[in-house]
Amino acid sequence: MSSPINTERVTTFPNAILESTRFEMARDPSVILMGLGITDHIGILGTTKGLVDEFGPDRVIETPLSEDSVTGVAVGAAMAGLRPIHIHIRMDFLMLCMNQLVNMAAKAHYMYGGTVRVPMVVRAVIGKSWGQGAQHSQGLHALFMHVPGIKVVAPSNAHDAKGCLAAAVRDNNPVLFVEHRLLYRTESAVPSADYCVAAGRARVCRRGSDVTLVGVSVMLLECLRAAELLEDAGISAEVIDPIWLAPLDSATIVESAGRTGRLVVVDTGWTSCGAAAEIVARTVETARSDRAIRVRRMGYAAATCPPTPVLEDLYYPNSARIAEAAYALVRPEGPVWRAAADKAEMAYAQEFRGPF
Amino acid sequence: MSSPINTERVTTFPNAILESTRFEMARDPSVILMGLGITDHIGILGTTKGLVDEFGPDRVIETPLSEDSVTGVAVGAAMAGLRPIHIHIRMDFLMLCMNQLVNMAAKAHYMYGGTVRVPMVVRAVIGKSWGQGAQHSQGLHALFMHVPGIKVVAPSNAHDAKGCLAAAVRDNNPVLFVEHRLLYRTESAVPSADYCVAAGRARVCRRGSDVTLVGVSVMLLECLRAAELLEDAGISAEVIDPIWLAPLDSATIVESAGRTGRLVVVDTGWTSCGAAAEIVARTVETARSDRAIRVRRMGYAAATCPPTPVLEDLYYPNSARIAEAAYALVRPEGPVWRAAADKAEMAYAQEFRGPF
Amino acid sequence: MYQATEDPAIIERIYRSLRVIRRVEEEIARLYPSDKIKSPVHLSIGQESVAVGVCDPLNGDDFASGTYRGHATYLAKGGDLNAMMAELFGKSTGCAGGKAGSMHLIDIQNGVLGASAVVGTTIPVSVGFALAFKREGKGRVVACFFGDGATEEGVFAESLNFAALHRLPVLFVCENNGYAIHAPLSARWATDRLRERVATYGIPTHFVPDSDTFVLRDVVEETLPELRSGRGPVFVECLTYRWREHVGPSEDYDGGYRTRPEAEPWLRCDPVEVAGARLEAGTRTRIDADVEDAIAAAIGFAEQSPDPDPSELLADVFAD
Amino acid sequence: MYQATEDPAIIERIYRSLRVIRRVEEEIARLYPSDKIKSPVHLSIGQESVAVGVCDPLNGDDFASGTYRGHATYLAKGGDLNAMMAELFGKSTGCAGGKAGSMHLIDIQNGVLGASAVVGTTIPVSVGFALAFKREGKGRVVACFFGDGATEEGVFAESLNFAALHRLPVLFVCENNGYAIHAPLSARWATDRLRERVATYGIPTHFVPDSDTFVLRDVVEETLPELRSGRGPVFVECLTYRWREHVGPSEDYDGGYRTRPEAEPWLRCDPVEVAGARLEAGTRTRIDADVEDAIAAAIGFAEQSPDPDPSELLADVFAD
Ligand SMILES: Cc1ncc(C[n+]2csc(CCOP(=O)(O)OP(=O)(O)O)c2C)c(N)n1
Ligand SMILES: Cc1ncc(C[n+]2csc(CCOP(=O)(O)OP(=O)(O)O)c2C)c(N)n1
Ligand SMILES: [Mg+2]
Ligand SMILES: [Mg+2]
Repeated sequence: MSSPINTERVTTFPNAILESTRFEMARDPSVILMGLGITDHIGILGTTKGLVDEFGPDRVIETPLSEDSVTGVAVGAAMAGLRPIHIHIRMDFLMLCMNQLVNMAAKAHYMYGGTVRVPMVVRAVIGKSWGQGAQHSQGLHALFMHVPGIKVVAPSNAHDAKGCLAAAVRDNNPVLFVEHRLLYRTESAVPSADYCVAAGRARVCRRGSDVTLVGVSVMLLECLRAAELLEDAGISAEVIDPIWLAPLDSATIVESAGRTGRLVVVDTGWTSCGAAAEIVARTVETARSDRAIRVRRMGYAAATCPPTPVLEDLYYPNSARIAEAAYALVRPEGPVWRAAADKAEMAYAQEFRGPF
Repeated sequence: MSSPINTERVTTFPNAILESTRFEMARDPSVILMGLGITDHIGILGTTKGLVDEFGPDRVIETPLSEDSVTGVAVGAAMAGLRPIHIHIRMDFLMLCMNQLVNMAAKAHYMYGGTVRVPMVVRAVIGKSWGQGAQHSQGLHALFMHVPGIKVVAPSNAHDAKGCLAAAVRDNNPVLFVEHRLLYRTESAVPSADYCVAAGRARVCRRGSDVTLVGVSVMLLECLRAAELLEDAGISAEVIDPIWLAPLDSATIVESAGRTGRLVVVDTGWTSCGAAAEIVARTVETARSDRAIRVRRMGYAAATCPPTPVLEDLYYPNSARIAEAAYALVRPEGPVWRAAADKAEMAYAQEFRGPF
Repeated sequence: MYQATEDPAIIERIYRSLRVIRRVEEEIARLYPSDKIKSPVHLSIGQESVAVGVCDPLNGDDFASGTYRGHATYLAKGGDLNAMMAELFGKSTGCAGGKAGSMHLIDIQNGVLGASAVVGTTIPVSVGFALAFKREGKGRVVACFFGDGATEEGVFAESLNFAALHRLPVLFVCENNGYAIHAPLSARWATDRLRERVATYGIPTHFVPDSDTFVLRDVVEETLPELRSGRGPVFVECLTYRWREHVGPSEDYDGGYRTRPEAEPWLRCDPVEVAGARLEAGTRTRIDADVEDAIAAAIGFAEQSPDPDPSELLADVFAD
Repeated sequence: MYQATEDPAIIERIYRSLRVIRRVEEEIARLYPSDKIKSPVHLSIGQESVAVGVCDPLNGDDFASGTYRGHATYLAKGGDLNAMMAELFGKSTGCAGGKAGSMHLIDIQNGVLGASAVVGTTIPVSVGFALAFKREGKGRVVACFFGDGATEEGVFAESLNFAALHRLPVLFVCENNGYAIHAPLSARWATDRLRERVATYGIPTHFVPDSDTFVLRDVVEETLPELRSGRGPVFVECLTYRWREHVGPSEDYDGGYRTRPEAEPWLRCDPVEVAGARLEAGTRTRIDADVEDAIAAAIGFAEQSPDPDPSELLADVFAD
């Protein structure tokens, strides 16, 4: 996927994160990093590589396996004026620090009457493929969208990863920064200069008139491909990247869905009480027309993630199934249509191999 | 509120829970209780009172302040054949044991290929009033509705409390049993015999034709009162108690909303990615009509709960505001209508006083 | 024993602080039935010496974290009395504009970093403040208060390890009153070897078995240079006793979980009386009068303050 | 030292167990590049003695919990080899029908209670099994395996307290290989006084500094009567060393976080060799051949087994 902004330089998703982190740390001495594995030779898949040498172990803090207390430490450090970035190699581990995130980070500014702020970033990677299974593959961002006081962002490309991370670090609130493991293989045009991708603004990535596809994180790529598949079938799909899930730019989505009359929301997470439920509910609540907007949510199957490839394959939405769902919304009476399998599989997923 | 089943005996919500617990413990020696304060003279507001004397400290286990490990202990004990009921005096504390609930309890049966089961009940009380504020008032059931493998039930009256608890204890899966503190003052007709209120079935509590009101837990009472207020304004409201949030009986709701064309879902929790979002999304996804169903979600204000009475009052939905929202859906062009304040306030809320 | 404890200025200061806390909480108990305070209150009556002994030797720009039983910590650290009373009354002039209630008192200006109603939550948060203070390099310290129950939460162990590993300036203060709500230690602790356990992290530990204000003050004062110098955290266990019920204004010796005879030894060495007895009668009378004036003024301030504006409901969900 | 370690039957059994684990994991490493195993694998090559030494004296109906690095625990406790291999291949005949992968091996029939990919998660779960066993009253015990990293999670401290408080039959086994992924103990532990800390819960502790299989076996055998009698949990710390990379089939001494010289002493006292050297050559050859046959059969079983049916995707989300 190419970035909407045309520049010469192309770089990868993890490089964009590394670059943004380095820039923010150099710019603002109050930015610190904390996490497990952030100082080793892998450096969170390259995103923290070399930073401990550059900024020292006082600012790049390798931590024990103590997610709950380290999150509390980040909250306290943030209240005291620092800007911690706390990194989790899997989003599943956030379940260990929900108390600090939900009961403290999200609430401190409000419950203390605005007398403190909690400017911290929680980076969390959603795992996928190679049988990572039940506890290393969850997209749990919806749990945080439920709680007022915490922002959630899920960039779908390197350009936005850089700009959203800068925005997150400079934000005076806790921000959950969601990274999908499969995006680490993607590249896009990324300006060398620093810039922010501001909170609360979605991007229309492709114009269309028959159906609106909203794709969260890596699912945006699948939606873009689905739009190509649909084009072959004579259906014009509009594709929207919400980028920020909280605050959510529902206006852009409502406008589009109101125009196309059909909305497919595809998440890299479960649908029940998920991001897709919120986007759908917000859309139909706001829409003013008397004509029903036909909607469809897609996400993980309503099950724990199975590692075996045959089931894992069925577990996730993909471009073919998205296209077919959109087709069915547009032509509910028509015969069932199948997307061309050979065109549906995407390079970033094919190339992915091995547990890391 | 009176129960749909007409019997002679009337009892309170906490008594119904106590009675059901005692019955299940007597019936099945594998049922055990765990929690903080379950053996003291208060006995979780009466719901565990006397049980330690009756069943002994080996089955009624007072625990340290260690929610995470005690939940893990419950999971392990359940896998090994016991049926633990783990009790939390505030739902907010569940944030300390999300790892065990989300990553283990909800997943064990599936990720272990069906070779183990986790029959456990987590009882959690939602606090309200008397300035309990930020961390003692959250309704966080939606976080669990998001995760496959865990059931969620939120009875709105003593009759269902008894029957749902029996169903939960006998269920071979983890069940989150949501109790609202304000319901502890309510009474209803409760048969002395044992019975189950089965998972996945909603109840239509009042028939109507203009608008469907769905109320979760204590909000069902507010919806019933709202229906009376609406009746005075010439609007006929149907009122549905979902009872079980997961599995959710969406068929009953979809049928009703399809018929009335208007749906107000009122939750005792936040709306973003909440139970209300799910109910709305499920309804519009399933509904087949071309005419839009007008929908409205209500729940906690999108903020942390403020303890000061003037703000707390605005924080929660109440019968007047529900009625006004429903009115606006039914008569969108008409002049704004205000519900009679004197009729709107409800006895159970007026009587409530003191933090416990 | 330190010279300081013979210093009349310090004795006066300590007595005043103890007396303020005691009388404020007695007034809260008195007012409670009026429903003017619509917030659960966890009184520390009987336990004041822990907060006062620890906070007295701290500097104004040092910090302390409290718990939901936090009136004593807040006041001992120098939190504003008017703002506290207004907060309990839910007024816009409260220390958090009515959004904290009794359980989340905060006064950043005076080094009160907040409190949590979820037991143990502020322990790592205090460590985080200490991390920031260590980087700042000015020698500021954080006193982190928590109950015996909080030590059962896993986050306590994690926080000890983190603070010791990074040699952070935290004074961990365990207010061991023997109960978590109504559950005694014996129902919750496998052994009472808490200090020994904490010491295995390389953390120096202290024990004040009666929480005598002056002894505790000396212990803390003695550790401060070490704390400020960056050698790492220190732990103090203070045995103390809660005179009133867990939450609410009353006594509960008839609850069945404890007896008045158990309380007697503690009631006899009332920390307010112990400190008061060290003052000349005139001084004490003068301080008492001052204290009453301050409390009356605070109640008046709270009563006359306006309620928050309804627009406050959605203000400060996010910081700008 | 116990008589048992001189018993040829035990030595044979132990060697066979060590050899199976070693060879199974070597085969996994060999097969890995073929992509037949689509699951992250955390090999315990070099660490086999901990699982084998602990599990050998256990009864069939005792239980053991493993971690994501759990092949050794699973096999040492008697988990079915065919079912394990099929699980790694993602087949319907796997111990969890392809829904566990390498990280969640389970075999309830043979006392393997499961494993978790979230560090520390199975510690309280094991304690829960022990609670059920105590109620059952048949003297069954649970061996709970975890790494050095897991001891940093708060749930470890909570679980020790709970198990000690209720005197539950858990044998806590810390496999201390000095690293959590690539982070050494020095980056994570304030001190190395772990056993001393555990002892403060009133839990007897043991230390096996080289994880010698036979010594460890004796230590465990000696504690079993105590564990079965209801006196409460026991803790063993076993120093050991991971020969391969944290996850995946290869070595990583060039990663920069550790050196081959650091590994040398461990490589020299290879537990498989140490046990093998105690056997007559003929016996060893026979066992080795048996082991190869069993592994070849297991791989054949896995390869020939069918994939799960697509309908399995939504099966077993809920138990009936
Ligand atoms: C995590 C958590 N669990 C349970 C509770 C309920 N609770 C409120 S206060 C309390 C007792 C805490 O005891 P301790 O830490 O000794 O403090 P004390 O009240 O004695 O001052 C409990 C269990 C809570 N607030 N938070
Ligand atoms: C709660 C949690 N935090 C972080 C991780 C990432 N992680 C996977 S294995 C591992 C190291 C654990 O070390 P240890 O317990 O010593 O076990 P070892 O791998 O050395 O056998 C870490 C940090 C995880 N899986 N779970
Ligand atoms: Mg206490
Ligand atoms: Mg290790």
